[in-house]
Amino acid sequence: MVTKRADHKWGMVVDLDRCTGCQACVVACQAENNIPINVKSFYQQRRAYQWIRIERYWEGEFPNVKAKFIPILCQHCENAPCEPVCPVFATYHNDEGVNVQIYNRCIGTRYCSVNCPYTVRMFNFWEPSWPKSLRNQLNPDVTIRTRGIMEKCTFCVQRLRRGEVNVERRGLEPLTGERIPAGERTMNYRQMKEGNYLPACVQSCPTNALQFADQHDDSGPVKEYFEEANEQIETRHQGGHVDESHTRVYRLFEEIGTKPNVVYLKKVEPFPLEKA
Amino acid sequence: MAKEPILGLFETADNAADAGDALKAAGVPQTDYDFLTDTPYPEGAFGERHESHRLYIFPFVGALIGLTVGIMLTSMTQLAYPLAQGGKPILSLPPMAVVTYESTMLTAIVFTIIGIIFESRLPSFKQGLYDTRITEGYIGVLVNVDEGQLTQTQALLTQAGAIDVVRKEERLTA
Amino acid sequence: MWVFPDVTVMSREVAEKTKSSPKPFTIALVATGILFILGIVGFIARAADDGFGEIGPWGYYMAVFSMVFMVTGAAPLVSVAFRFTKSHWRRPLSRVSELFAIVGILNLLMFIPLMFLLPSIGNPEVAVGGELAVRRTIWFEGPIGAPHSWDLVGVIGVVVTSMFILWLSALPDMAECRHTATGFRRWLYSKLSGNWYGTKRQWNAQKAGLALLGAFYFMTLIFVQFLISSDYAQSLIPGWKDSIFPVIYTLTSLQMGFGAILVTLFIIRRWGGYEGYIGKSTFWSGSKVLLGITLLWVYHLFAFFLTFWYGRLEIEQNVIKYLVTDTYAIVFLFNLAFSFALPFAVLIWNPVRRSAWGPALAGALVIIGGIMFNIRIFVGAANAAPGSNLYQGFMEHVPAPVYPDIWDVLMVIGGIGAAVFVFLLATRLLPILAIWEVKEGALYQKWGKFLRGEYLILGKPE
Amino acid sequence: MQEGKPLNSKQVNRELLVSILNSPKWFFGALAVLGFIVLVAMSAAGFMINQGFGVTGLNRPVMWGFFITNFVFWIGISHAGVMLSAILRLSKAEWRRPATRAAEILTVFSLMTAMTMPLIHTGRPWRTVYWIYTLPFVPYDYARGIWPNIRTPLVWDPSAVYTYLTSSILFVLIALIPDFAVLRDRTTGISHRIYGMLAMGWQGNARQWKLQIIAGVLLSALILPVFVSVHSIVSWDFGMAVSVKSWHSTIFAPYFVVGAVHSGVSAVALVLIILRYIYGWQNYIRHEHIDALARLLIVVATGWFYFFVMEVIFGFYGREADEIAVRNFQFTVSPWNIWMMIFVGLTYFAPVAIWLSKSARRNLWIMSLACIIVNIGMWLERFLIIVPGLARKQLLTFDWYTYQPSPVEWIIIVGTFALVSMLMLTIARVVPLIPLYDIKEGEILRTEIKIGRVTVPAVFRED
Repeated sequence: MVTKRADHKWGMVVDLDRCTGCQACVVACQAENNIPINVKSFYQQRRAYQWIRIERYWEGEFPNVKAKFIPILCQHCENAPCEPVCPVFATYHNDEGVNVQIYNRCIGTRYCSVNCPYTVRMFNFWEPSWPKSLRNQLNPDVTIRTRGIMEKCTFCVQRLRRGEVNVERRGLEPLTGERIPAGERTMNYRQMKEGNYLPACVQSCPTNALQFADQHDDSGPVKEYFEEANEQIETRHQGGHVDESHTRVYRLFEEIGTKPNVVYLKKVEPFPLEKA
Repeated sequence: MAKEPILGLFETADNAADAGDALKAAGVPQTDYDFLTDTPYPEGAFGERHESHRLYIFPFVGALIGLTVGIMLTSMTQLAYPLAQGGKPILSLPPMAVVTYESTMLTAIVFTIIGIIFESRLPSFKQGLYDTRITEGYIGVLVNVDEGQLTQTQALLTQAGAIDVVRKEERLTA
Repeated sequence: MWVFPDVTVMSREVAEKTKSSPKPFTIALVATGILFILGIVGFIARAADDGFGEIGPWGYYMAVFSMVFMVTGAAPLVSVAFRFTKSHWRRPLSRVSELFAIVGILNLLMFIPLMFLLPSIGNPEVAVGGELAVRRTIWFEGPIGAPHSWDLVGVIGVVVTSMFILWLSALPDMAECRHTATGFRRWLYSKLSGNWYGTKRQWNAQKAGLALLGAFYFMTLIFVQFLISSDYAQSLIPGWKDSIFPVIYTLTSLQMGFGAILVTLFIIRRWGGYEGYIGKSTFWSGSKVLLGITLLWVYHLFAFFLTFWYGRLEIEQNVIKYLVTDTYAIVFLFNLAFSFALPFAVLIWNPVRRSAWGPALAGALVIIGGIMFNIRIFVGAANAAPGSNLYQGFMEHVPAPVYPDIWDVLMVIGGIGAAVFVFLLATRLLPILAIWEVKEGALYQKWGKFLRGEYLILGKPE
Repeated sequence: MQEGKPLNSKQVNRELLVSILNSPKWFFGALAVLGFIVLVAMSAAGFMINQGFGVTGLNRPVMWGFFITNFVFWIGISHAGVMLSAILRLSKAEWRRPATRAAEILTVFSLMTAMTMPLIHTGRPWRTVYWIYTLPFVPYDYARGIWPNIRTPLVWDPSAVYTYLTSSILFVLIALIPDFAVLRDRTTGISHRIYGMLAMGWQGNARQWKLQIIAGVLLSALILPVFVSVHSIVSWDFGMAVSVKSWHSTIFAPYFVVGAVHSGVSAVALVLIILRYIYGWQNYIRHEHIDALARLLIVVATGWFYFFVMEVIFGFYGREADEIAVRNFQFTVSPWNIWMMIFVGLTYFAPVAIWLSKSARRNLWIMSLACIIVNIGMWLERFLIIVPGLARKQLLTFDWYTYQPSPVEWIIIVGTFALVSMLMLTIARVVPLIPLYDIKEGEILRTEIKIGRVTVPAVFRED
């Protein structure tokens, strides 16, 4: 049984206009979540573990050609196609809007990965291994997955829990470490405001292309973006028409109806390619 | 007085049928003689008695049981484990329908098998008189008569064309 | 135990019955004739009200056309199919099933307005982003005149082929009756049966012709039903992509055709005085087939529903809401009850299947179910996306139901009445019992003794 | 319809029990060879489980490959049994008699083989106990209250397959009782005991026979719906996958079922031809039977082709970019387009062209060739449905990839074929693959009708 927690609904905003494709998020994720080192052969076999990956698309013809980057991570869909197909309940949707994976239950039918439109679910094809020098680098908060099970982005749930513990027990700001005044030390996790809890990728993004917060949390811009995205869906339901040119907000594969908890902001083209 | 089984073996179905007529004429009740064959002859081919059975009840009972069990199982497991998955309702009916259907069919079939075995009075290892030649195409006429009438029954069978008549004590000695 | 008819008596009697027209028959003829006229009235009124611009108001007309099309198309298929399998039980019903081909002419007339009603594939008025807005059809960009004229060609093909089958299979009977018949019938028979003297050669030619035409008809019918079901139903609901729908349509059509045949058989056997010639075995085997089709129907329907329900795509949710759960929920429930639940409950019992009324009852239920199916699908399709919405990506919100007005009611009952009317006339035109087939059957079936019991002896020619 | 000379019971017993009472010389040799192949395949599977799935050719977009293809294929083969024995029993077709039992037993074994595939294809087979115990009646682990997730097709699958397997095994055993009695009377010693047990003291009196006959019909009628449901549910494994556009098609259920019948019936025809050849059952498996099977197959194949065309047409009908991408991959990208052509040719055009000519239907060599190519084609069909759909999932072209099966997978696939043949060979040593009593019944019921100068073969019918 799932214990009822505070009504968080986590969400991430990816601003493609800021993304430079520097792969810092990928490395940070790798380090934070005990992901095995991706050697060359993994890439060649298309078996690299990347909970978040930077997809690179070329636009235009040589010579005037542009590289476009889009970071793809688990979209934590509300209607996640991967969830209901698991025979052993190894993945389900918790009440904080996060699509969680239970490593102990997973038997590796790989149906969830087959049914994931974003192909963000990784399968452990080999027993993970690290060089001796990296033994102490492993994160004690994160399980080391065995071979034969699925894994994927968790929105760094271990950091979430750590942050909760800090807020409610020690009364420390998770990042800055300042004391929280006694009056605001409540047990309802309300202190988990934008910024005092960040996934590794968001924390490491040099251009703030990634933003993360509770979707109800109005202390930051995230809420507005999500409201805009939901508005679009609403107008479509009413049979209205959404003018794509006036909004930057969109969700990946809207038409599949997966209702992701990650929204993307379109790239603004200051110097669009002239039609050659 | 106790009834004794006696088995006449016939080479052709016609003789066996004749024997049946003769037995009927001799006033042996139809419940007392039976035709052992290695082939399903069409019903009433020997003018034998009409066998009634209640086989058709079994699948219906089984289906009902399977239906209830299936519905209970599927609904209760879902409700006992209320994990939100892909925006589907906690109690999703269409998947229930699939699994319930399977359980219904399974029990229906299992009950039918039980019914068949039960209705054809199997297993019956303490069988009465039997002769392995029956599975060679000979047709056995198994008669239960009072000990007194054994001999004339035997005579009756032989003149109907039985190539051999088996009686219990012979079988025991053999 | 059913005794096989005396063939000489049979041919005389059947010829007599074909000529005579008893009182109840006349009454039925008049009644359905009145319905026919009412239907025409409804059609004219509808045309006067809304004209032929929009397809929306004509939903019920599409539905009634499709009903008649389903029955008249599928019925001849029954005799064709079981002539292939050489089943003896089909002999009494083959002519009944082929006579429905004549109703196909009415069907053809009903189709002509629909041809003009169907919106074109591309619409220059509603241009999205400068380019021609194109709706999804199985014709894609489409050959010249697609879809309208090609659909018409298909329907004509079906009707003509079935007429040929009817003629070929009625040939020996007409030849037999042409001397006894009088007046118009005599003229018709002698014209149509030409120089048929029943030589071995002619019989072989007829058998081969029936086989070939049958195979051809089978494929034509399946294909045309695929065209009709996708052009007039599926492609009118933007974004509805449902590959099983043509199959469901065909199955419903088979159901209705078979049901109509069983009902007709029951009527002519009970009140038409053909009791001696139509054995229970026809109903018994026929009911088994009907049960099989019914189960297949519900199976395909569930396959459609489950896939869409699980898919959770927005368009899929909308289509389910529109056709199944919300807008036309009542009609769908009736459809399910009459096409599956009730006939299944009737046919599952062996004694009922062995009777004559059981299969006929199931047949009647199935016909009602088919009517519901057509109303649900075609009225829904006609009103799903009015005007330029038809050229959108997909049906983004669920429309409200459209209830029939008086003209729609007139058209529906009129259309059904007209079909019955034409069929009744057809029964006066040709013997409703395939004399030569029943005679042939009498050659290959007889009762024989085996040891002490008496059993049916079935001979298979080959 | 019937050909061949009449036979009496003695002869039927002698000739049909030849496979049991005296085994030919080649028997154990063939068994050993097949067994060796199976052993190799098992060790390959062990190696794979030990090393992890890296040793296969699977990769991130293509997470399902040869194993699932093979699973669907064997499930398909298993549909022959009920198709033949049930439908032909219900329609009282005379020519079913020699075909039924071989078909049913093929059903049982191919089902068992098929079930091993999903098990070894899981990442942690030692944990699949949590999954495969999802029988309708045995949801696992009452104690900890951890239930199977009945929302997934992967749970419908086991429930359907178990139902089908259980009922077909029981079906076969019930139909075997009279033949066990025959064996009981022919054998001695321990085997006599065992057969006696299995025959349950069968005497062959009127009541037993009557129920035996009813059982055949009733069970057929009951198993038919199960047989349809099994492959539908297998198809829903794919049909429910909304993310893979070319899979998410409503027609999949009937399409798969008809395809299964197509491959299954051809497999049965092949098995019958082989049996006729190795055991010399010319009097029982006659040309007329193979001929009838072929004519049935023409109808089935055409039906299958109709569904195939529907599936493809509506694939393009949607005009959605991702679906078009999959279709392009299937129809234009080499080598897939070549495989596609081969598959359509082998599955429909070539065999139907063969079956249309009577002389070819009567030629056993051509027939067995046709049956083999049909099954190759059907195997390819499943492969071409599963892999391209995954290789071109959705529109993130950055993730598109292809699939190259590894030697391990090849070995295991070959092993499954060896396993099924081995099991069939073994069972032929234990039970008669042609129902004795059914043949005998056909013999006593056959008669003829005189019409003028010709005599038409005929049969006695009880109603």
